[in-house]
Amino acid sequence: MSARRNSEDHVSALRLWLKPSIIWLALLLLLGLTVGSAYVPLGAFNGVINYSIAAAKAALVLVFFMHLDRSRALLRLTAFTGLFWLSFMFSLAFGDYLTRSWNGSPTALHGAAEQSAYPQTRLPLDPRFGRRD
Amino acid sequence: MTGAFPGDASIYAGEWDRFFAILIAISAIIVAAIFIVIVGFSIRYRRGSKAKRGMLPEVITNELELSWTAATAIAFIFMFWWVAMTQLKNIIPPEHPLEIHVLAKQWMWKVQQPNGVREIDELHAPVGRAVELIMTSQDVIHSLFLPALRLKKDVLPGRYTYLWFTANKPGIYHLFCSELCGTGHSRMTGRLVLMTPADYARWSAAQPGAEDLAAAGAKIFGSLGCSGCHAPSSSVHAPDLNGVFGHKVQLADGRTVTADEAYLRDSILLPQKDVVAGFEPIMPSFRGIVDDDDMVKLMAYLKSLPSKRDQP
Amino acid sequence: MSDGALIYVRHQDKEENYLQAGHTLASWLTTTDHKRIAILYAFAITFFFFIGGLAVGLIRLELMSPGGDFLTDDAYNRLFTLHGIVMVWFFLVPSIPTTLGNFLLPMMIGAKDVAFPRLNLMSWYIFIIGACFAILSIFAGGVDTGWTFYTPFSTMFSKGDVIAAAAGVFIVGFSSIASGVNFITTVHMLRAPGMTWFRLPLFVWAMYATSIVMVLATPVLAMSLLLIIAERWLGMPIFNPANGGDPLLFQHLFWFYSHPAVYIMVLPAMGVVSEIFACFARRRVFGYAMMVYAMMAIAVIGFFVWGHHMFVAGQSQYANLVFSFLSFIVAVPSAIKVFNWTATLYRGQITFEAPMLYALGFLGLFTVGGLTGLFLASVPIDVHVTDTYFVVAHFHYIMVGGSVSAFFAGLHYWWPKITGRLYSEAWARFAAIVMFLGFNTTFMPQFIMGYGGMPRRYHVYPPEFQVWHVMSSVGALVLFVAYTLPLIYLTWSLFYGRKAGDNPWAATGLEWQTASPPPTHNFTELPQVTAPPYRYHPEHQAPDAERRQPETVQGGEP
Amino acid sequence: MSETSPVLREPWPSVARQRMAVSFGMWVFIASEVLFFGGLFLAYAVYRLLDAEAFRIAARETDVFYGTTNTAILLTSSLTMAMAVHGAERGFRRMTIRCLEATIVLGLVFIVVKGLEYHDDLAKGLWPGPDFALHPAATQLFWAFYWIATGLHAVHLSIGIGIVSVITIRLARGTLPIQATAFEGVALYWHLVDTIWIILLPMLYLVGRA
Repeated sequence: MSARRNSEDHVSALRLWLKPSIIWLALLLLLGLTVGSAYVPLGAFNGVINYSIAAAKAALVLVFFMHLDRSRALLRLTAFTGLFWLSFMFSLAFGDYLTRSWNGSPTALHGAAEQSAYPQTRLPLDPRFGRRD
Repeated sequence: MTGAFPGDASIYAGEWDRFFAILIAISAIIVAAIFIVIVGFSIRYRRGSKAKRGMLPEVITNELELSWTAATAIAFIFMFWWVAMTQLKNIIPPEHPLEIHVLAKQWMWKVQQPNGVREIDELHAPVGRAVELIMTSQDVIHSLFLPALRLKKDVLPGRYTYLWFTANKPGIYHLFCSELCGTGHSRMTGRLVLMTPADYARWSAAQPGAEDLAAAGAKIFGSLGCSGCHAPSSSVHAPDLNGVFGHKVQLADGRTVTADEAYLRDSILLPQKDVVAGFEPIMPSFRGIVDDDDMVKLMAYLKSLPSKRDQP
Repeated sequence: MSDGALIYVRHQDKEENYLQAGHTLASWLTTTDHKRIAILYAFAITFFFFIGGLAVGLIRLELMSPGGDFLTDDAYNRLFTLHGIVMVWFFLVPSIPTTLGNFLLPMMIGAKDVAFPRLNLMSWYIFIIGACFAILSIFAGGVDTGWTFYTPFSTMFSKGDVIAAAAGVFIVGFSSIASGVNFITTVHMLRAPGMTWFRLPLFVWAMYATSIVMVLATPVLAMSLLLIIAERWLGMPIFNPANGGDPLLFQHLFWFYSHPAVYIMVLPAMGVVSEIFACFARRRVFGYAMMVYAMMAIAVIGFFVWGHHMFVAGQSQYANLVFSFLSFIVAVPSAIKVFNWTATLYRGQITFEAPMLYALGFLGLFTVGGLTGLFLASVPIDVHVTDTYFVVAHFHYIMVGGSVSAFFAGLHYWWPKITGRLYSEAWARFAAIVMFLGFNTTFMPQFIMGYGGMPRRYHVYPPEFQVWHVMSSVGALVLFVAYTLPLIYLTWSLFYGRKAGDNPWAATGLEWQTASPPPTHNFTELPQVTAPPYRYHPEHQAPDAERRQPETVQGGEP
Repeated sequence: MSETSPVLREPWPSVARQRMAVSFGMWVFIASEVLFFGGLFLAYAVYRLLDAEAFRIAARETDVFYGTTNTAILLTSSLTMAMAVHGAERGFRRMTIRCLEATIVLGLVFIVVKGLEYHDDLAKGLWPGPDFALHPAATQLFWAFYWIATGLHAVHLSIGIGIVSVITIRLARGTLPIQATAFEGVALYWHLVDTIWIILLPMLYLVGRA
C-alpha cells in the first residue's frame, strides 16, 4: 500500500505537516513569551500572566494535538470533568484556608483596639463574629 | 438517662442535650414511620394476600415523588438553619475570660493556670465565669474532649487552638484525648475539676509555684537579651513592644496583621516570616531556645506591657 | 406483544459454560473473562473479610473489660488499624463492584465482556500486589496510625511500618481506578442494541455512578499517601509543623477521597437492593428516573462534603458552616431513595426469600445510619459526638448494615446465575435474621456510649461504659456466627445444591435470559433489548398473585 | 515474522467502535491523572498561600534555562507524536515509525537534561532535609514539591517512552498492524504528560523571577 512513492505523495505529506507545525510554533512562541514576561516586574500580575499563558499552551495541545476539535461531545465532556472536579477541591479547600484569619486576633475584640480586628471590606458579617479559631 | 451519663456541667450542655433529644425524637419518628410502612406493606401485600391490587391509584404520580423530594430538602435545610443559629451564638468568644494554657504532649496534659500554677492531667476551673483554654501541642495532634461540657477541640502542633466555656455545676468530670496520638492515647485522660469561685481562689493560692507569670516573663525577656534590642533605650533599631499585643502591625510586604498570640509566637520562633515595616529582618530565631513554658511567660509579659495609647 | 406473558424460550445448543472453559490454574490466572475475574476477586475479598473479622474479634474481646489487660496499648492500636485498612480498602471498596459488578455488568447490558478485558485482569493483579504489601506490613509489626494515617503522627512519630501499609493502599487504589475506567467505558460503548440509557437496570446505573467516584476520588488518596511516603522515606518535611507544614492539609487531601469513598461503598449496595426489591415485590421500581438522578446526585455532591470530618480539627468556622450545609444537602438523595424503595413494596406480591430479607434489613439499617449522619452534619452536635463511639456506630450502620448486608443480598440473589446451583433457602433466611439481630445488638449500644462520651480507639475506658461494651461484644459474636453461616451453606450448595434453571426468580434482567452458569460469551446470540427493566406487570396495574412470570423480559426475541 | 495480531479485539462489534472506546477510556484515565497531580497542586497552592515569601526565595534557585529547554523538547515531542498518529490514520507506516522514533529520542533527551538539572540541584544542596541550603525553613516545602512533582512527571514520561518503544518495535516488526487502535491511546497519554509539564513550568521555574 505504501509502495506508491510519487511526488503527489510528498506534496500531501507537506500539507499534512503544515497545520501541526503552525501549532508547534505557536507553542514555542508562547513558551518564549511566558519565560520573558516572568522577568518583567509586574507584582501580582506575573502569576496571572504565567498561568494564563500556561493555560493557553495546554489548551492548544488539548484541542489540536489531542484532537478535541474533531472529537465527539462525550470526549470533550470527559476532558473537562477532570478540571471541573479539581475546581471543587480548590474552591472548598481554599474556603477553609482563606477564612481562617476572619476569626481575627483574640484581644482585638476586647475594645483594646480602636477599630475591629478586620475592616468591613471583608464579608459583612457581625464584627464580633467568631473571634478565634 | 440524659445528662446523668456524660454529666452536664454548663448551661450550654443543657441546651445541647435538649437539642440532641429533639433530633433523636425527629429521627425516631421517621424511622418508626418507615418501619411501620415497610412491615405494613410486607404483611398486607405478601403474595396471595387478599389485599386490593388492581389499578394503581392516580395519586401515585411524579407529583407525589417531587413533593416528598421538596419536603425532605426543605426539612433538611430548615434543620441546617436551626443548627447554624445555635452554633453561631457559641462561636463568639466571651469577654475577658480566665485564660488557662493547655500544653498537650505525648500522652499527658500540662495545664498552666493564669497565676502560674501547673497541673498534670488535671484542669481546675471556676464555675460561673468564662474560662478560655489556649491550647497547643508539642508533638502530634491531640484533642481535648470535655464530655460534661459537650466540648471538644483538636490541639495542633505549631499553632494555637482555643476552647471556651462557662460552667455552672461544680464537680469532677472526665477529660479525654479524642484524637489518636500513639501508644498511650487511651491513657491520656484526666479530670476536669469545676469549683465555686471561692474554692477556686483558695485552691489556686494554696498551690506551690504560684508566681506572677508576667514577672517571670520579664526575667526571661532580660536573660535572653530581648531587652538588648527592644528596650526603648537600646541603640538597635527594633520595634517597640509596648502595648503591641492586640493592635494592628504594618508588615514589610504591605500586609497589616493583628498582633495575637500566634503572631507573637511566630515572631519569636520564625522572625523572618512577618517582618515589621521599616525594620531589617536581623532578629535571630529563638526556636529551640524558648520552649512552650517560657513562651507562656513571655506572652504574659508582653501582654502586661502598658500601651501608650490606652492606660490600663 | 400477545397479552399473555411471552417468555422467549430458546432452544439453545448446550454451549459449554464459563466454568467448564478450562480447569487448569493457568486458565484461571490468565483469564480475561469478566466472570472468572469476578470469581478471582470473590476469593480475594472473602479472605480479607475474615482477616478483618478476626481483628475485630480480638478488639471486641479486649473491650469486654475496662482495664485493657488482654492486649497491650500498641497491639490494640495496630489491631484496629488493621481492621480499618483491611475492611475499607481490601473488602468494602472492592466488594460489590469487582465481584457482582464484574460478573453482571456486561451481561445486564447485553455485552460479551467488559471494554478492556486485559485491563480487568491487570486490575486484579494490581489488587493482589497491593494486598501483598498490606500483608507484609502486618507481618512487619503492623501500623498504629489508624486507617486515617493522620500526620504528623504517621509521618514523624509512628514506629509502625507506615511505608509498607501506605504503599499497599496506594497500589490498591490503582486497581479500583482501572476497574472504574473499565466500567465507565463498558457502559458507554458496549450496550446492546435497544439498551438506551433509561432502559439500564438500576444496578448498572449504580456501577456507573460508583465508577465515576472511583476514577475521580482515588487519585487524590494516592497523592496524599505518596506525600506521607515521601516525608517518611525521603525525609522531606512536607507536614512537619516546625517547618511551616500544616497537618490539616493532609486531612483535606485524605478526606477529599475518603468521603466519596464511603459513597463508593454504599452506591453499589443501593443498586443491588433496587434490583431485589423489584424482583421479590414483583413491582416496577417506584420512580425509576428519580432513583437514577438520586444516584448520580450522590456521586457528584459526595465530593463537596468532606469537611464534616474536620469540624473540630481546627478548620475555620466559615468552612464548618459551608460543609455542614452541603452535608445536609447530600442527605436528600439518600432519603429519596429510601422513600422510593418503600413505595416499591406498595401493592406488590411480596415473597420473603433470603435476598429480600437482607434487602429489607438494608432498608431499615441504612435509614438509621443515614439519619444519624444528619446529627454528625450539624456542627454543635458533631463537636460532642465526633471521635466517639457515636461516629463508629454511624458508619458501621451504613457500611455493615448497609453495604455488607446488600452484598450478601446480591450474593444470594445471583448465586444461581453464578454457580448454576440453588442454596438452601431455610438456612439462608435463618442466617439473614441472625445477622440482623446480631448487628443491632452490636452497634445500637455504641450509639449510647457515643452520646456518653466514650472516645474512639480507646481500650482503657471508664468503668461506666463497660455494660455497653459487653453488650456490643456479645452482638459481635452473634454477627460472627451470622457471617460464617453463608460461607458454609453456600459452599455446600456448590456440590449438593439443586440445579437452578436459567431464571429461578423469574426476573426480567438480561442476565436472567441466558443460561446459568452462563456461556463464556454470555449470550448465544446478541440480545435485542425491547423493554425497560422491571416490567413485572402491565402499566398502571398491580401484579396478580398467580402469574409470577413478568409481563415482558428485557431481552425478548433477538 | 510472527503473525500480525488482529485489529479487532474480543468484545467489540466493529473497529470504529473499539477505536472510540480506546480514546474514551484514555480520556477517563486522563481525568484521574488530572486529579492525581491536582492533589499535589493543591498542596503547592496552600503552602504558597501560607508562606509566599519563602516560595519566592526558594523558586529563584531553580534553573530557568533547563526548564525552558525541557519544555521546548517536550513540546516538540508532542508535535512528533501528533504526526505519528496522523501518519497511522493514513496508513503511512514508514512515516509513523520515524515520528515515533523521534518522540522516543526527544523523551530520552528530556530525561538526560532532567538528570543534569538534578545533578546541579543536588550539588547546590537543594534536597530538603536537615542540611538544606536555603535559610527560611519553609523553602524546604517548595523544594519538596519540586522533587516530588518533577520526579512523578519523569516516572510518567519514562512509562510513556516504554510504551511508545513497544509499539514502535511491534510496528516495525509487523506484529502490530498500522490500523491498530493503540496509537490514539498512546498519543493521548503522551500529550497528557506534556500538558502536565506545561503547568509545572510556571509553578516551579517562573515564581519570583521579577
